[in-house]
Amino acid sequence: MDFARDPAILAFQEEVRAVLAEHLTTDVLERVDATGTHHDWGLHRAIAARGWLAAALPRELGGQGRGADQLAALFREVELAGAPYDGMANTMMVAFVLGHLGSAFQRAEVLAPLLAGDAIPCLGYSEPDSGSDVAAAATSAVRTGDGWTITGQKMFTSLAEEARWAFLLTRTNQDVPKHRGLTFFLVPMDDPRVEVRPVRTLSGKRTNITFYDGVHVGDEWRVGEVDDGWQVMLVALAFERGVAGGVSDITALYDAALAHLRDAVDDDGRHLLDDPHVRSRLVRVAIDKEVAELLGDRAAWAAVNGIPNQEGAEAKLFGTEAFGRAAGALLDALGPAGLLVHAALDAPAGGTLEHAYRYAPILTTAGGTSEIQKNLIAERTLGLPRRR
Amino acid sequence: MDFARDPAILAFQEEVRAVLAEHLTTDVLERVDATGTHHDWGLHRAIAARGWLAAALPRELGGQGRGADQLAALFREVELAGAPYDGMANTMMVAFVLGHLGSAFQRAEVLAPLLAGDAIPCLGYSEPDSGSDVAAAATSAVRTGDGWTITGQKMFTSLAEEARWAFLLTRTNQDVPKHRGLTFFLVPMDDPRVEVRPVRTLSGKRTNITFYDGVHVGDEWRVGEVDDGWQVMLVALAFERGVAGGVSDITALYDAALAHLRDAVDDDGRHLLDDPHVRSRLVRVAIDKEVAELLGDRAAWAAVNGIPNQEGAEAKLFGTEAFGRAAGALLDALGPAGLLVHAALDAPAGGTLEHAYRYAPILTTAGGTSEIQKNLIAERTLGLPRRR
Amino acid sequence: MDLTLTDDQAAVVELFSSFFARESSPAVVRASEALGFAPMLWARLQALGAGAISVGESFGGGGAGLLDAALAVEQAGRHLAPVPLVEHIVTSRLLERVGAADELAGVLERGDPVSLALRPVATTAHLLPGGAVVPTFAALTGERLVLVRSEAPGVPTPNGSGLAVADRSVVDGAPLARGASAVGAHSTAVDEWRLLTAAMLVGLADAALEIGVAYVSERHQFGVPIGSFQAIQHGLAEFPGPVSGARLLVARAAWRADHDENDRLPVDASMALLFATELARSVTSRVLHYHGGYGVMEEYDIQLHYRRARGWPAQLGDPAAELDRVARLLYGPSGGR
Amino acid sequence: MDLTLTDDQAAVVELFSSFFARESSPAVVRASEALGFAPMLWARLQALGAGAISVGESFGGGGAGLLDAALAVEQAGRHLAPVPLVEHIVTSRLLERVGAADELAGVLERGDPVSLALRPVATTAHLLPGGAVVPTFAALTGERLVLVRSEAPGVPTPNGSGLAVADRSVVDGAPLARGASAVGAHSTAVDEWRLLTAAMLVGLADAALEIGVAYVSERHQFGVPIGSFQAIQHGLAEFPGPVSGARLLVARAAWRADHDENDRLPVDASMALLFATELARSVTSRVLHYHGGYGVMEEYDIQLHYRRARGWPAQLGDPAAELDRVARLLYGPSGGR
Repeated sequence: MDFARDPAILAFQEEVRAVLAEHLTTDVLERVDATGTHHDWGLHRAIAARGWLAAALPRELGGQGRGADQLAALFREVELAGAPYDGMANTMMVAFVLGHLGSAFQRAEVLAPLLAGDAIPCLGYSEPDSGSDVAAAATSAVRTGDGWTITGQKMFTSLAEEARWAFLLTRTNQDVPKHRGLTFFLVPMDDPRVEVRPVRTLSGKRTNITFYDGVHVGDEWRVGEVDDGWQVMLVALAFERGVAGGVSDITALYDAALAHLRDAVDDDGRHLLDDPHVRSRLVRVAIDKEVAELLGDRAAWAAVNGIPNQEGAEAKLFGTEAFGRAAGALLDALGPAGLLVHAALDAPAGGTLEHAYRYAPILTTAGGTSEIQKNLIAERTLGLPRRR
Repeated sequence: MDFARDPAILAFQEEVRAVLAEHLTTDVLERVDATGTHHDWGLHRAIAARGWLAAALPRELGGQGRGADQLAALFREVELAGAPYDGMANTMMVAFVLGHLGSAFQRAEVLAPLLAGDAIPCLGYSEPDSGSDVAAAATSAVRTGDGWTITGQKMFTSLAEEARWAFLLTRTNQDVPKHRGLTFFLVPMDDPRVEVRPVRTLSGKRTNITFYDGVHVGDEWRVGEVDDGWQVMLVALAFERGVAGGVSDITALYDAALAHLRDAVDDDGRHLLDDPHVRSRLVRVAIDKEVAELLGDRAAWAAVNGIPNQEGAEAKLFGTEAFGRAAGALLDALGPAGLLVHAALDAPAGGTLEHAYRYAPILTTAGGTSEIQKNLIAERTLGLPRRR
Repeated sequence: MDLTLTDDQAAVVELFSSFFARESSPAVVRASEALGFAPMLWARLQALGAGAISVGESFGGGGAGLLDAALAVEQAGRHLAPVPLVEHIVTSRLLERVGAADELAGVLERGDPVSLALRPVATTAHLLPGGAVVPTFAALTGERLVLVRSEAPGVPTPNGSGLAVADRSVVDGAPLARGASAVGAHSTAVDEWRLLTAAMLVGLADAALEIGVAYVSERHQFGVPIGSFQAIQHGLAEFPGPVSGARLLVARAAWRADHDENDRLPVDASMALLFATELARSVTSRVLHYHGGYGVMEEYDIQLHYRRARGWPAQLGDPAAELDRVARLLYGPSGGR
Repeated sequence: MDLTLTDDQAAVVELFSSFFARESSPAVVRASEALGFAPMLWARLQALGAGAISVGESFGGGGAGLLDAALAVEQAGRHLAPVPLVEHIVTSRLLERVGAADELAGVLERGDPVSLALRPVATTAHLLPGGAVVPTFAALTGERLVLVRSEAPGVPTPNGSGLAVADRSVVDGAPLARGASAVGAHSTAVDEWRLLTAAMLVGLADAALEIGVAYVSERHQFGVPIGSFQAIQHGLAEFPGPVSGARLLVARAAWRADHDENDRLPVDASMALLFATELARSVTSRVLHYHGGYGVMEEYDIQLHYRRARGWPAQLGDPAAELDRVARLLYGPSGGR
């Protein structure tokens, strides 16, 4: 065992931080806050310019062939910096899939502009009646002429307002078990039969409902084989292996809370950091933060070394649940001032803790709910009997 | 709404406390502690002499016709005093059943000595393979001649070492759904084909495994109709309605902890009650105690007034889980001295808190596990869809 | 103990239950988020005499006690009513308590909401509950209890719970009482605020639980309602007991105060507030989570409850301070603090 | 970060895993409950050189660091080994640290276990770990570090965790060091105790989880294994992550200490102990509960784990004091305490 940081990773982190320092300006953050759109073209192109959008792609497929540990380091830095990175994550994932499964047409028409940072995709998985049960997707794709006609509705299509294509999960076969009748398409978002309806969420983040009202696409927009969408999904999941989303958020939260509390006083002039309750809560969060980081590192290490580890389920479950506990506990420490949002002039820590409380529920849901993680751990790590 | 204590109940509590003050001596408590047998004949007969073993039986059946609120008060006092009361509880329950369903023979041969305090019963429900699933009982009773031959094994037959009869759940029909093939018997414990094997538990309490190796009993020992044991069980449960077991234990624990902590100092002479962690824990327990008491009172009130309230499931679930939290939290406050058991000379609070930690798991299991209570609440209080 | 509602109590519950269901719909709550106040709802509530419900009859009030007030505001809490009803009730009672008859008469006559600074104030009442909209509020400054009348800013300090909090100056306040009696009267008013806010939170928690049960019974995944999964059933089954327990804590505390057992109020009120706060936060966060992605969509109601479960009690301060307070009251001061 | 065990580390794990599985069976643990000590197990452990594993080679020890020690004692914890191995390791290292070469040589030669008073002592080391059986122990009294040799009472103070704790006088102790270096050396030894006890608790928790999985997979109710109920699955699925996390906290802390990052040890050790303590208590209590009535029967093993998860860390004191300590180390002293 060796807990020394890999110099290559440390150097990569430095690079990432330098890019963030240059491009993640206050203006960018304020615009993200105002619009709820977690994407910035300037930052995105700067990342593209360094080839990082292809970081996960093997070299032989034109990528940088970076391992899960380097990817995890990349996502960690953007999370810690509070950078908007949904566009980057979507792009990397779709690029990973297209690199592995895309046709020559798709590599030229889609992968190239994606990697150049000129376009981003959005992900069309969830539907009104299929969330955790993603394989139940009902959006239909029907063969018409030399192509397909797509009709349906997708939920939580984040960045649809900026994306050039939706990476869309559709049903092409009703007559087989649900996992076997799925097909992926790339659907141009500028098609007049695509409608994007914005949805504001609790944390101020924007997502969308997208409607596909008989959108016609040629067969060249199909990704993977017909009815083989579940395999495409598995390739997409392979990209995420070892990169457990959201495990660094608790670090950012702790750092922000501590920075604020070091000097904060209550109405009576008492230092909050003298309060034993506040101290205990901070220590508990500090410990959870260490554990979340270690589990995140372990997930990346396991992925690099080909060790099956439930795709970071344990790290995600722990880190995101711990974030929720931390957000509540730390916000309490602020007393009435904890009510104030970022827009209030004297919001403690610029409203970070208040925002965390509204952001926490997204973390335990997006990318697989805590219940889904527990099902997975019960089945794969523990080998418990089939669920009833 | 009226939160005044009922004078009749206050007076009854006074009576109970007077009996306990007279009969619950240090000797009794030490013997209970040494043997693990939660029964004392002296105390039991004193309770019998006041007719309280028939407290729950309607007057027309020769009882005192006390309501659930009075029964709850009785159990509350014995719990608070730390009195051994399993014999009393078993007796009252079986007496309640026999009062309602017993034959003339059973009333003369069993009910009379039970109510006189001359004999106690033990309860034979659980088996190795039927715990929460009590209706799966496999101990068989087979008609032989003018009676029945009983063969099987019962778990957790507490007080079998003192009991004259086992109130035994048996299977008399294999060919019907499991709830419909059960029959109850009273089985004399002095039968040579009954074996009692002692079992020591975590808290030092004794229970038993009992074996029935072809015990022959006449048909006059059958309670209720053949194959109708589930209905007998429901009558037994009706006795418990409104009397949620274990809800007063947290009160006794809090009182003992506070009495000790008021003066306790650590190795460095610091008052434990000055420690903010200790104070917070005590307050949390104090609040849980109030809630447990109120829920217990509500269950009794609901039973008296014929309001369905899940037989105290909510009170039991809350009170017993809160006891577990309290035992752990308060024991921590004692530091290393919290290791010491009652037998150690300088055990803090006479080892009460340490014992509570070992006793807590019984509370959340006996009388229906927390999971069973939650199933019940999910189904009846919340009306959630049928479980999968 | 008899938990049967008297006819009068049942009437209070029925009245406010149907009133708030009608007048404080989710649409009304949403429309009031920016201001934290629904003027029309307040006007109708005044027409009902609700603001004076627990003021003595000799002062023109309803003469009801804290228990009736608790029953009423539980319904307000259930429907997230965006009005400073709790503040108004306890401040009105405070005016009565210090014998400020003229001021109370003025309040009753004008019909505007009044509020109360929950913490002692130097010159500015920080984040006064209802501060964005109330023209009148009471505050304890030094050992003086004052009543301030000044123009409300009409804009709350931006906050995440849709509350009408705002900073207000107390410098021009008219003295109502001073010394120990002022401090004691203010302290009792804040205790009543604790208790009635706990009642609001009970209503909120119960409503959130109902929303949760309805959602998981209806939402299907994997071909079945998600409410048929045992993990979700057990997650929700933890709550009915505590919701009833919180309601009983509140009701008994109010009953005791109404029956001149006022020495119990400080402990009772803090306990009720602590328990109801943790419960409301726990219920809302679990139910929101069981909504999956829908939980964070603004158009679903549960996020309204989630944010208010956090915000209402935060107006007083860190709940842990309540732990310290109860400890001080029950066990005496500690060496530490 | 590379979590692959080196060949040496893998050998340590393999050696102690099979050793304790063989020599510290549940029967051995049960038979040792009254004394809290298994002399035969200790003798075999000494024969293996385990006690000196982390003592420098120049002193005749194994020259391994804290990480190897942690890997070894995790296996001891997994099998609830009734020997004061952690105390022995950290006290031996303490003797080495203060340069008490003769005393350390004596300890290594005699082969008896040695222990350490975890808290500063006036005249009596209260509830000394292993105090019922160790002839030798170190203690900090005033600013003097002393080594006490005296007859062990052979009977523990009656306790609920099967521990060999007993009170021991320190008045005839031989001084080893004094002043700041004595205090510092003792403090480091106690930190190492925290860390290795955390390692024991990781082993205990992992074993308890295994017991739980095996039990619920085998136990049938309502016609199915109870481990097929989602509520139970989710109850157990919470733990693998934290068990791994606790193990990583311990390993990283030990690795850092072995790599001369000793300034981190106090915080790292307290954090590891706190996390592992809460985890071990939570796992054992849930798994015991999932045993239903069988959980409280002495013949089922899980109650052995349940009681030790409580007892081992309690030898140091209230875990909340560790919270205070970490806060002091990370944030400086507080006004309060």
